[in-house]
Amino acid sequence: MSFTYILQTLLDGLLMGGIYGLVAIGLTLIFGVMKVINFAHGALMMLGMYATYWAFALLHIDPYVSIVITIPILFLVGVCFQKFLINPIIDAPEHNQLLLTLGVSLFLENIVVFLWSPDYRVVKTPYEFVYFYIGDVSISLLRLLAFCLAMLVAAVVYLVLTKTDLGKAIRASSEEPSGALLVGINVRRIYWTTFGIGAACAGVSGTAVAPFFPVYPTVGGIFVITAFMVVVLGGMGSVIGAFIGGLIVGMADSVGGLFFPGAMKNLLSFVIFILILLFRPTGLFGGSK
Amino acid sequence: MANTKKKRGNRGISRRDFIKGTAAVGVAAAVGSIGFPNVLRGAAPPEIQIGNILPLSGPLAYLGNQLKNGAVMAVNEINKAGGIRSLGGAKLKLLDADSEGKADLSISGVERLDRAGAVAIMGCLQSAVTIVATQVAEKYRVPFVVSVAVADKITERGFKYTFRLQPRAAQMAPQTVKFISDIARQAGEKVKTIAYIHDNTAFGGSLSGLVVETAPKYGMEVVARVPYSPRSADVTTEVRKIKAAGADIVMASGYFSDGVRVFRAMKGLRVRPKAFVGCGNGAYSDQNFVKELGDMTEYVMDGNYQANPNSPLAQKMFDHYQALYGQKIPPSAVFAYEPVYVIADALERAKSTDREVLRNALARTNLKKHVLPQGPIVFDATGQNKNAQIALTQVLGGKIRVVWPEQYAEAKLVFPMPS
Amino acid sequence: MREHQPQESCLGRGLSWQKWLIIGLIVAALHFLPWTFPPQYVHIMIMIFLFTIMGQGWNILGGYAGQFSFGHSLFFGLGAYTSTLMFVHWGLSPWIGMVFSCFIGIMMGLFVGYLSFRFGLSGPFFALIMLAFAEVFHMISISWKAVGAALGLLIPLKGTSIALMQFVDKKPFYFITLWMMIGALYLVWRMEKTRMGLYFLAVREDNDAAEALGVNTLKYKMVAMTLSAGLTSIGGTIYAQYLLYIDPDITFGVMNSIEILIRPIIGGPGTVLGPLLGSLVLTPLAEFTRLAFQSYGGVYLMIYGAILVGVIMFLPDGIMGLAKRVFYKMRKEVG
Amino acid sequence: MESNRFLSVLNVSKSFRGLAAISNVSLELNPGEILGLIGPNGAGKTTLFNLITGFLRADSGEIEFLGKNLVGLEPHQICKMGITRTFQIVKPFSHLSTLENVAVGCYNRTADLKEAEEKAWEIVQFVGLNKKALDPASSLTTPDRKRLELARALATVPRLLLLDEVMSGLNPTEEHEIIDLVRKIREAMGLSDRIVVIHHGVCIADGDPRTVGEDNSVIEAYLGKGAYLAKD
Repeated sequence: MSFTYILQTLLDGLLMGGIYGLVAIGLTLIFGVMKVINFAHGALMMLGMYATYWAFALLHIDPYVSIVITIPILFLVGVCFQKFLINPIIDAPEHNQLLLTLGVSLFLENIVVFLWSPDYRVVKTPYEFVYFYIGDVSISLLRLLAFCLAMLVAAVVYLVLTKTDLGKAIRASSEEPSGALLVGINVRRIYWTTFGIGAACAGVSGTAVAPFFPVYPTVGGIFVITAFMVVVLGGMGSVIGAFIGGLIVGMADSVGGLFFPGAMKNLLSFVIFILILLFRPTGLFGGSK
Repeated sequence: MANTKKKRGNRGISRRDFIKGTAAVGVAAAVGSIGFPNVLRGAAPPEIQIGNILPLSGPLAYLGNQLKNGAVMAVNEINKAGGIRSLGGAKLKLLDADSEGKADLSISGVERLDRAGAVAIMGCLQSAVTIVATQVAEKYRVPFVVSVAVADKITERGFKYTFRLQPRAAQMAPQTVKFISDIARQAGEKVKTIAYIHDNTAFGGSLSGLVVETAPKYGMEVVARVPYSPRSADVTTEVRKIKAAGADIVMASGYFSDGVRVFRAMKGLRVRPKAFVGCGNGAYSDQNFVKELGDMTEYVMDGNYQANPNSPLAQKMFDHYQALYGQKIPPSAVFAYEPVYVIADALERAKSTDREVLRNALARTNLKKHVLPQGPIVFDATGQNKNAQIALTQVLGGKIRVVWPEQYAEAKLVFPMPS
Repeated sequence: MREHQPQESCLGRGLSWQKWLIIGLIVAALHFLPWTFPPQYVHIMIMIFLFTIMGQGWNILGGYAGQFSFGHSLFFGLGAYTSTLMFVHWGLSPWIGMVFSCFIGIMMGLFVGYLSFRFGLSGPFFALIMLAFAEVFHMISISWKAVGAALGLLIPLKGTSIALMQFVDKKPFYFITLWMMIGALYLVWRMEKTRMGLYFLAVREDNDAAEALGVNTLKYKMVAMTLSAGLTSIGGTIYAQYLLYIDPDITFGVMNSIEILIRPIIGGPGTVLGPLLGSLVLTPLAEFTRLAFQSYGGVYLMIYGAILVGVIMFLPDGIMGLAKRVFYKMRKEVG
Repeated sequence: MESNRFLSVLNVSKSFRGLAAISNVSLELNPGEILGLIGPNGAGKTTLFNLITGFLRADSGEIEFLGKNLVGLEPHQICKMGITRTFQIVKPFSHLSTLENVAVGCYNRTADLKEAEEKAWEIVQFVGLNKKALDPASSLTTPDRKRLELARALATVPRLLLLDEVMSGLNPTEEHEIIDLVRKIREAMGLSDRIVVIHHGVCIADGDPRTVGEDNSVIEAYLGKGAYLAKD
């Protein structure tokens, strides 16, 4: 096993990890503010992929440009999801919320099967096979773009959370909902806004992978469990944690692939996940509550 | 020019899909209330019913529906041509059962079809589901003609009522290896090493195992055997192992979605063997693979169950499917199409809809007119199509063509792949 | 002094002889059913009974003790694999295999349970760690040759034999599952009346308050885990014998965990009859919607999802919760 | 031979993330007395309760009950030894009936269903919840929940009862009802009173039990904050 090979493996993992991080940011945001584990996150991501696909197939829009369509659509979906489904049961036990999102996920996946058939669809870009080489180490342009998109979204979400009034209100509602209510923050509005932002993040991650990943109704399932691991790893509610957690899981999967074949390659990240749950359930970047 | 034309065609279909699908909501809402099962009624059917268990929903619904299309087409053709003559022109009727790809659901599926009076059942695409379904069919003594399911186990259990047309894993994998050595010899190329990337399901696992076993007989060696999980998001690491192996031939097995992903990764990482050869690859024999990925799929080969392009019957089938569904018939649909004819042939000879008589007729099948690239369809004692043979296809000029064995070839193969 | 105390015990909830009679009649009627029902309905009944057994297993831990497991397929899979491997390799009777399955399931449950509860995992964190363990076993079973890897394991059919738990006919399975289900229901019903049963509920409702009142919450969670894992593992063994085939997806798959937990949730978590009611509603519903809408791919699962959402939103305590509310209201109006 | 020292807390400290919640608190409690522990919000009363009952582990110091060290024991073990607490924010088992709530406490001393049920009825009667005995706890009003909290604690047959802010969230009339109930408990147990004031995690006063014990308004004041009731 040469040095280049290991370097390449780490780089592959890093790039994929960016995507995991992006999926997880939305998830962690929703969890952080509403304490809801959103099982439908993968389905939202899938909707993002379909939005990109249809924009590409019908309107001939470049997949990366299509985020201008994906973001508002998914934001709206997220807002409706929160307002009509999550909000009425916001005080219910956590597992009921988890099951609700599971139901929504089943519903969304299968309405897509019904509407657009279960066919696999592929978004094809002219720059699909552009690769950069640094020595023997190669980098796919698509993955690099996806990674950059992930970084960009992470940065934007982070800045919104830390620098804007909205962000401050979100963080206040996350840490002390009743306190936030007292200082005049419309917590309900914050809830649906946050859910909208979370869903939009899922949508963007769908857009980011669509150019190199087939689009089909149950595609979200591939990402959603990984996203849970990332969220726990990074600390529930921590945006930076989610992004770095994503990179860690991406690299763990990649390195795991060197040692274990097939499905076993995820074993490494699962072991990390279990250990984190046990010894540091607040995650690597969450406060020790 | 040609290129832009192709693209427009592609997009046109997409738009049609979109509108068709979206409009279907309204229709379904209307039809849904009426569409309740009349399967449960009617003890003495005016038609001869044939059950068809397939994953019509769930992750493999895409393939399940292809198979359904093939079977439906065959039934319609037979009915149009006058039905089963020895039974007074009785018409065939297909009864669907959705397995969702789950083995336990196939149990109730077989039972329902048995109850509904199906004379025979076809199915089920996935080996696991088929293994369970044939078991239940055996119990109820319903003849079961396996359309697609590769696992050897299916016909190795001494079942009396299970028949299979499709070449099983133990036929498919060695034949593919043999064909590789044949074409290499013909081209005067030295092929010594194989790298095999496959999904870790029953499907890829058994095929790759057999290739590892048979390769040495033809002077070849599998230098890398890399399984991947169809559920994992990233297969780059696995593909790198294949690249690192630097083998003469890269073989691949898998379903469509992961097949596409793996192939894209291989192209991206510039894996450059003398040939990409699939073995029962869900992607490489699917015209959508070529349509979606375009030029890069040129010269990709696949050892797979196929129709025989030189058979006049197959030509008719091609045209018919093209007219109905706007594309070339995928091989999986061929193997849902032909069983209907095999059952019809047995019914003609049995002159009865009694399952026992039909079973015996099926066991004595010797069908010479068919669409497959093989000799007559004859079942051995286990119920396996004795002469089942795969064909090697290659993407040539954007079309998937049968190129080997020579007597079935419709185009001249290109080997090794020009770089 | 205790003028408000009714005659009947309020904690014990003993049944009047009339109720016993009704139950007896229903059970007796169930014994005639397989002769009058066509086999595919008998199959549905077997599935109802089987999933009631496993749902009851989940219910003890998730419904009563309030530890929401999202990975009960772990026990199901261990149960199915243990007895099957023993049968395939050593020809051991599945009845004995079932005992081993139960044992292995319990050991695994105690292991995961001790890790999680000792480290104070609860709520979504416990749900996720169960999911993670089930996934790890899914991975192992899919990759490990000795347990059949992705090909799964086929149980050779050797004809009707009670000792081998193999029957050409469905009726024996009907009775096995029926009586096991009755056993599971009885077990939980009895449990509900004991200190242990009340302690489970106390742990579910408020862990700290229970501790403060002298409940060894760790111990009782472990006890709940033991019962739960054991019952679900037994379900796995029967399922394997019934299907005569297992593979990683139908045993350790995520969807299987969902199938196990969804029934008690819909029927009413933390109630004796919840899992049965949930199964009675969901299993036939799934069968018939699949049948009715099979030409429209996806519709059936869409309905499944919508029902799940509806129940969570409008019947948060399941069907039994609704029944209890109605009953409580009626009692208020009468009394 | 019982030790004179019923409960003794010696130099106990506890800090969270470097912030001292309790530092070097010592107090002693004699059999048969009511000890009022008062201090402003955030003074560390609840933390002290949590330390005594085992919900938190002290960083340093010792806690002894009847000569046995409590540090390191689990809350349920401490309850078994005879120390029961109530919670400032009441924690009823919402889905269980009032009677079942109380029965959980009764089971601390018996595993027998009949015995527990009888005892539970007795206590429900004692705190005046008998009319609501079969209603789910979630349907109780705030003062009734406080009663229930007390009833459950009593059901464990404690030798030392720690009441954490039993009257927070109540209006004056409701407060009086609870005070009456606490008095009833005191009469039934035959107790006398003493006050300890705690501020910023430090003991600042240890009052004379007799003089304050006569004064109803003082009882009112400190019961409003937190109180020990102890019986030998």
